[in-house]
Amino acid sequence: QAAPVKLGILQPVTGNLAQDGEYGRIGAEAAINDINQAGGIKSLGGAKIEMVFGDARSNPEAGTQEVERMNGEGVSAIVGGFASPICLAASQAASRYDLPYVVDVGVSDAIVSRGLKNTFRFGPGFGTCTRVAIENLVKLNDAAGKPAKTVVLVHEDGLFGTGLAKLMNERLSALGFQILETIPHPTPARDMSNVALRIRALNPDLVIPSSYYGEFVLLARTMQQQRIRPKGIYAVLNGAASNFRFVKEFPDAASNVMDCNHWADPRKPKTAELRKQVEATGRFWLYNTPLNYSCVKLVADAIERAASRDRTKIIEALAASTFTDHIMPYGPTRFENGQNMGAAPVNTQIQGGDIKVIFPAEFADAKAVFPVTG
Amino acid sequence: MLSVEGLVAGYGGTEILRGLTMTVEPGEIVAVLGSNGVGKTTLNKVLSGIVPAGAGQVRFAGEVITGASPQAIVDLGLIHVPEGRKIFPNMTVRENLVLGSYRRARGNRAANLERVFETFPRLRERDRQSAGTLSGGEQQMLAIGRGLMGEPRLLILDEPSLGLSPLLVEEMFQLIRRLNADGLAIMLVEQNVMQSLDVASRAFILENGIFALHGQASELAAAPDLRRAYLGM
Amino acid sequence: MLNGLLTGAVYALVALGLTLVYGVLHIINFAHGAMLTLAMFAVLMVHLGFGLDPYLAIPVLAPLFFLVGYLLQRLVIGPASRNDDSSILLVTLGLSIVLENGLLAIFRSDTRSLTLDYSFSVLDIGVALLSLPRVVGFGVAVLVAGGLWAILALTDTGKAIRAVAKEKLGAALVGIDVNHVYAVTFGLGAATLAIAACLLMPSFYVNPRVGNAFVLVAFTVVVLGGMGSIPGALLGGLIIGVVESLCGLYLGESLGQIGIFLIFILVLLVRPTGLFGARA
Amino acid sequence: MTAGRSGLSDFLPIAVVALALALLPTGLTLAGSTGTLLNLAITILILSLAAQGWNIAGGYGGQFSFGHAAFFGMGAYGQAVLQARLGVNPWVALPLAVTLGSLVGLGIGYLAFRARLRGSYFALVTLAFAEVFRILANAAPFTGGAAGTLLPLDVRPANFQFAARETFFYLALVMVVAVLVLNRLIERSRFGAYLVAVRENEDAARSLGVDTLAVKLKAIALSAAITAASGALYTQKFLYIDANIAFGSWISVEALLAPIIGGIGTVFGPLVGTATLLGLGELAKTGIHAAFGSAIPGIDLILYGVLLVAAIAFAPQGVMGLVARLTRGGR
Amino acid sequence: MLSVEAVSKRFGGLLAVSDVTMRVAPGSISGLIGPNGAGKTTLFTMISGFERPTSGRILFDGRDITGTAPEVLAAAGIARTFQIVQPFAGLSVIENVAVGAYLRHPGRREALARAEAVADLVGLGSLGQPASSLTVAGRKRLELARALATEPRLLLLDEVLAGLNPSEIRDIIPVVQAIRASGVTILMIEHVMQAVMSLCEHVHVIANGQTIASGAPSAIVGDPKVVEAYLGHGAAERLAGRAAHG
Ligand SMILES: Nc1ncnc2c1ncn2[C@@H]1O[C@H](COP(=O)(O)OP(=O)(O)OP(=O)(O)O)[C@@H](O)[C@H]1O
Ligand SMILES: Nc1ncnc2c1ncn2[C@@H]1O[C@H](COP(=O)(O)OP(=O)(O)OP(=O)(O)O)[C@@H](O)[C@H]1O
Ligand SMILES: [Mg+2]
Ligand SMILES: [Mg+2]
Repeated sequence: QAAPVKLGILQPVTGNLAQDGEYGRIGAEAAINDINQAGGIKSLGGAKIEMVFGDARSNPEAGTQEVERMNGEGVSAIVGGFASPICLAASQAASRYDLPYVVDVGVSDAIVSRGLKNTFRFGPGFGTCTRVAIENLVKLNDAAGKPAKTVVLVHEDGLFGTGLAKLMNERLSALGFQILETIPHPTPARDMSNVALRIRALNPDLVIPSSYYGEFVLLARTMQQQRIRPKGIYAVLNGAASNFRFVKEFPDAASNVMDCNHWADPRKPKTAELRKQVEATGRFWLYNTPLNYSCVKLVADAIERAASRDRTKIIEALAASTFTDHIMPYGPTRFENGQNMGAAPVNTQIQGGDIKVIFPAEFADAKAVFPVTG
Repeated sequence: MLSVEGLVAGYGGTEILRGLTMTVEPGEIVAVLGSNGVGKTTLNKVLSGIVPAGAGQVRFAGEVITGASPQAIVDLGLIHVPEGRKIFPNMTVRENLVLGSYRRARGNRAANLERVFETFPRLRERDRQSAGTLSGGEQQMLAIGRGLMGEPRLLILDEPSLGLSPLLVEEMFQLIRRLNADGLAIMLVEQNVMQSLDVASRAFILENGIFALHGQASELAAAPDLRRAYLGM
Repeated sequence: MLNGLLTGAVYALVALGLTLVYGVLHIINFAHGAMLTLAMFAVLMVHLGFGLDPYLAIPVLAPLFFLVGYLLQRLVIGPASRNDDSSILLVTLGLSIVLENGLLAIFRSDTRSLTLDYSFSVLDIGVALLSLPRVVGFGVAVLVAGGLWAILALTDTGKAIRAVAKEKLGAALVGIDVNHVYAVTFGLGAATLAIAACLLMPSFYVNPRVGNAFVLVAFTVVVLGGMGSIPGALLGGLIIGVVESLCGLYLGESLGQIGIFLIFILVLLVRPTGLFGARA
Repeated sequence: MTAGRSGLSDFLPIAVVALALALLPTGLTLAGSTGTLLNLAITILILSLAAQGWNIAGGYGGQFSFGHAAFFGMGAYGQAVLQARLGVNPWVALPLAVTLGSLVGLGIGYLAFRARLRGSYFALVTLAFAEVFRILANAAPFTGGAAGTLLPLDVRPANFQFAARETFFYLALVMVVAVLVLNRLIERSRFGAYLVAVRENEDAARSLGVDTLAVKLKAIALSAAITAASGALYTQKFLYIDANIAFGSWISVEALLAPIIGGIGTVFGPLVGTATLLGLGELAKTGIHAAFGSAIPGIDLILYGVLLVAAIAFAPQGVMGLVARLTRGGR
Repeated sequence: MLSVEAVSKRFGGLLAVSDVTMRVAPGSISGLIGPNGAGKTTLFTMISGFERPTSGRILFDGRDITGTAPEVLAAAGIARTFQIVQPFAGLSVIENVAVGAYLRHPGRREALARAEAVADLVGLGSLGQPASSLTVAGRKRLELARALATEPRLLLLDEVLAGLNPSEIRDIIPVVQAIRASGVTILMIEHVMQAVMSLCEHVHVIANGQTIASGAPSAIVGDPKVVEAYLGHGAAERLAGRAAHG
């Protein structure tokens, strides 16, 4: 039996980002199990993958400290990070040891623009997400006969939301939408009713919120309460609109909310299987799980091809990767300066108590309901 | 009523009291005298349960109170009016007094309040003033008044005349006499040696952690050693 | 504006628990937020477990949390800190870490909320739609403030609390059990938090960190209203709610948070004792 | 601490500690440790600077601040923004960032002390300032807003980025030791005596001719400067800063806890406290890892919290107090 | 040296000091006496700059010092002690005194040496002991030592003898006299009449905030107004008797 290959899984499972971290970790664990059950890394004599887990505690120092520890334990690569600051710091710490680092989410585009050879991002970056979100919105609107003209942007005031809102503001105006107002809010927010009231006063056709889970739930519920019914809620990288807890607990408020976000490819059989597996343990289906599942698979594939535990070889293999056995709607991987060029978000909509992919057509499993009436 | 036997106490490593034995009988005034820092206050604190005794036994009203909590001791009616007043500065004069009957004599609160105000008319005038802004002497009155609110059976007064005007000192000693005449036993710690010996029936002189002298107050007042040591005569 | 008042009432409630422990005893309780979270989970549990309505849970949870607060102080905070202020700071911090992560370990990181028929009910008062749970919250906040005020000002226990805050030796000598009073104070604080949690849950969510969102505001409310002043905490909460709501309206929700702190700083610089404060 | 005995012997303990720490990297390598401990040590040194800064105003001067994040953040953002936006060399940026932090300290101090804020009023007003800065930094474009400021990776000594981590360690160590020495000098000076007097009783101090406002201002300016240096080093280490890291309450809490844990108002307290806090955290993490794996999130932190409470229960005067008690017993 | 001119102080509805005028001659020991709550301490807090008079002026060496900050006055040579003692509780005895000594001696060595000398003068032992463990009398001495260490020209003593027993008072009287002999003017509030009688050349009596008498101690103890408001007949007789003996 060959010695196991150690793989570092870095996620913030305590602190502010605990939820994302935990769901990421579930995905990574599932992937490792699958790989090991399928016979481990065959080119290394069936070596099993052994997880070395690190809690990034929702801050960069703890992230780097874990990278150091993982390096000390001799991991061959690290996957994860979730938040951009953690990814930035952790990948840089890993670069000292030429330790391959695969970012799962970390949308800041600075992550892949520093010229670090060890750092790869499997998911789409910020630029891609916003571009796609806008393109798809325009397509959606056009297809429905342009019912939406006026827009209110609501965003959390962190990295995600702020940057997004700024871009949206510029591009949507250029595309002929009228931005009535941009409303930032903090996370956690104690009260979203002011935002809801403002929306009611402005009465836009479209509300574009990008917030974390709790805040969006509050907003959606308050909007329902105050009987605010725009023609559409088009969320971008939203923490709730693609979260089954929201769908289950507040079916009315959630109904027909659209989101442009990371999401698993619904047509791949493995997706349904993994989802069933996760839901069987009483957890919900969030994008962090399939994304990390795929990242781990990606790394395993690179190790398989490198046929070595050597870090440089793994980095080379990653850079040359054309991996297809993942469950994201991306197509084969192709890394350019560490960024997976095939990565893109998709559009989902909550329909009939489920989250369906409505865009782009090649991955869709439902048709968009837009504009929402009644 | 109060009996102390072989009492040892101190702070941390240092022993301050090294085997004290004394009694206070019902209806009696006992003076405890001694120079600064010999441990008079420490003795009072041991009696009221604030400082633990190292060895020895304290009995009050037939019960052993060594190791009892301050509340339990107050419940028995042993009330200690501390040195330095220790009034509640953030509360009004009236509230301070009311708290004097926190555990004992709640039922007679109104009547006792009236009595205290009669004893110290100054406090009635300052009724709603916050106690922290009282003058030094007023604070002393308040401290004693608070002690009286609990209807003590034995009242320990630690330097009650400190900072009082001569007139008030006079009144204070008269008050002590009066309270005593009503049957209250008093243990009096004072620097005002002559006047203390004057009102007390017996006295104990604390020196180097033990009672170097004790006896009838009148005899002690005449003792030449004492006069030399404490009166500078 | 009206909404700000209603939100402010919730702040006031959270601050009421704090004004006892922090405002009166001057103990900075880092575990306040974690206790709120604990209470919110408790509301969730009694609802999911026994189908108990959050409002009806008040008579159950308030005494329970009184006990929890009492025992925490009596068995953990008191002995570990010997009632020394900076030690209390550390012990309550340790406690908050334990509570928060304990909740995380048990309930996991998910954000949960309750669905109730009246969560979405609104009162239409012509000019605005008011959320029913918040109106209820407002009413109860006023009641709780009244109750606490009565306890502090009128009862012996209340006076004992204030006495212990400034003069422990003097208090012990009139027969006040200092440790007991500390514990009662913590208990009262915890009970108010439980009530706050019951009022929050119908319209809010809970996760293991949710309490933190309220702590800072609660501290500002306490100081703004004047340390240890119950009417101050109520008024302070309402003011903060309104300020937040107005600033949110004009500066955006996120920059609007600045309003709270600027008002707070200004009030302190101009009137350091807070609106209702006595001499420090 | 008898009168008159002063001079070089006062600095002996500092020299010993400095030497021992200087040997640490070599020792770690010899002991076969990987980067984990060295990395931890660097973090400890950096954060201990923040704690040492706090200790001057809070420990010696009794001005408990809950908002040292304001100064940490000024240092951190100063260092980052000067480089990233204005192209200032980091070695030049460092003193500027420190000065910036110090000035902010002076400003906040002036407002707060003029209004005679004391105790928890002062604590909360500093906290409020830190929050205001955090919100502003999160919104203002020149700080990079919510995206924060990222410094380009460019490993050159001239650029304050080092290939070997030891270099950074020694650099941080030099600053820490310099502040230790400064602390000792303050303890031995009139300013130090006045500072402590202000902490103990302002009215009494004033009656003895102490200009309490001036003393407090000096203290807060110095305190803020040292904490800003911590922020600047932090930026250089992680090359990234955002509003929540720079002005978040975690650093205020850290800066305040470490001296309390270590021994408030003592020279070594902040350093010992930071080491204890971070060390305990790391210990809890590795211990839990070894015992239970990583199945349940947060149980290492539960253990950490319990250890923290236990530490206070058994070392009431802080670690330094414990050390003093033990050595006094031996003497 | 010090002259208080028609000074009044009002706290809310209470007129604590009302139109008091008094003078302290250079090099003298003067006494300020009066019933509890008369406003003596309040007068001190105004002279030393902690409170500003509601009306009136205070002159020191002919300069108007009304409302000047206490630290400035300390530097100018006015030191006070506090009736409710205010030790730096966390510091040792010698460190407490040194804070005062630093005012004229910026160097640590000199300040400590000076502090030791002063502590010795007022009879403070065990200098390394924490101030918090001092007894009441010890704290009074500490107050005195600290104020003295600032090397004042005018020393305001607020009941420093309270809590001392008669023989200790007798021991400390020469200390006060020595201080005066070294050129320090002293104004003292005191209820211990024996000390007032043997120390003071001049006594100022206030009651209810107002001056009721002023003059030599021997004259004061016979003043019926003073006896009535302050001394009481018992004390007055004893004092008169003592004066007759002495
Ligand atoms: N909390 C304490 N810790 C350590 N030592 C103390 C403490 N309190 C008092 N002492 C010491 O114990 C001794 C006795 O003090 P105590 O207060 O009992 O004296 P006393 O006889 O009441 O003096 P005084 O007449 O001045 O009030 C003193 O030497 C004092 O320094
Ligand atoms: N800050 C204040 N607010 C309200 N009243 C005050 C304040 N300070 C003092 N007083 C009142 O002013 C009066 C004079 O007080 P002061 O302390 O000057 O008396 P004193 O002559 O020093 O008395 P004692 O001999 O008892 O110390 C007292 O009645 C007191 O209650
Ligand atoms: Mg005593
Ligand atoms: Mg006075």
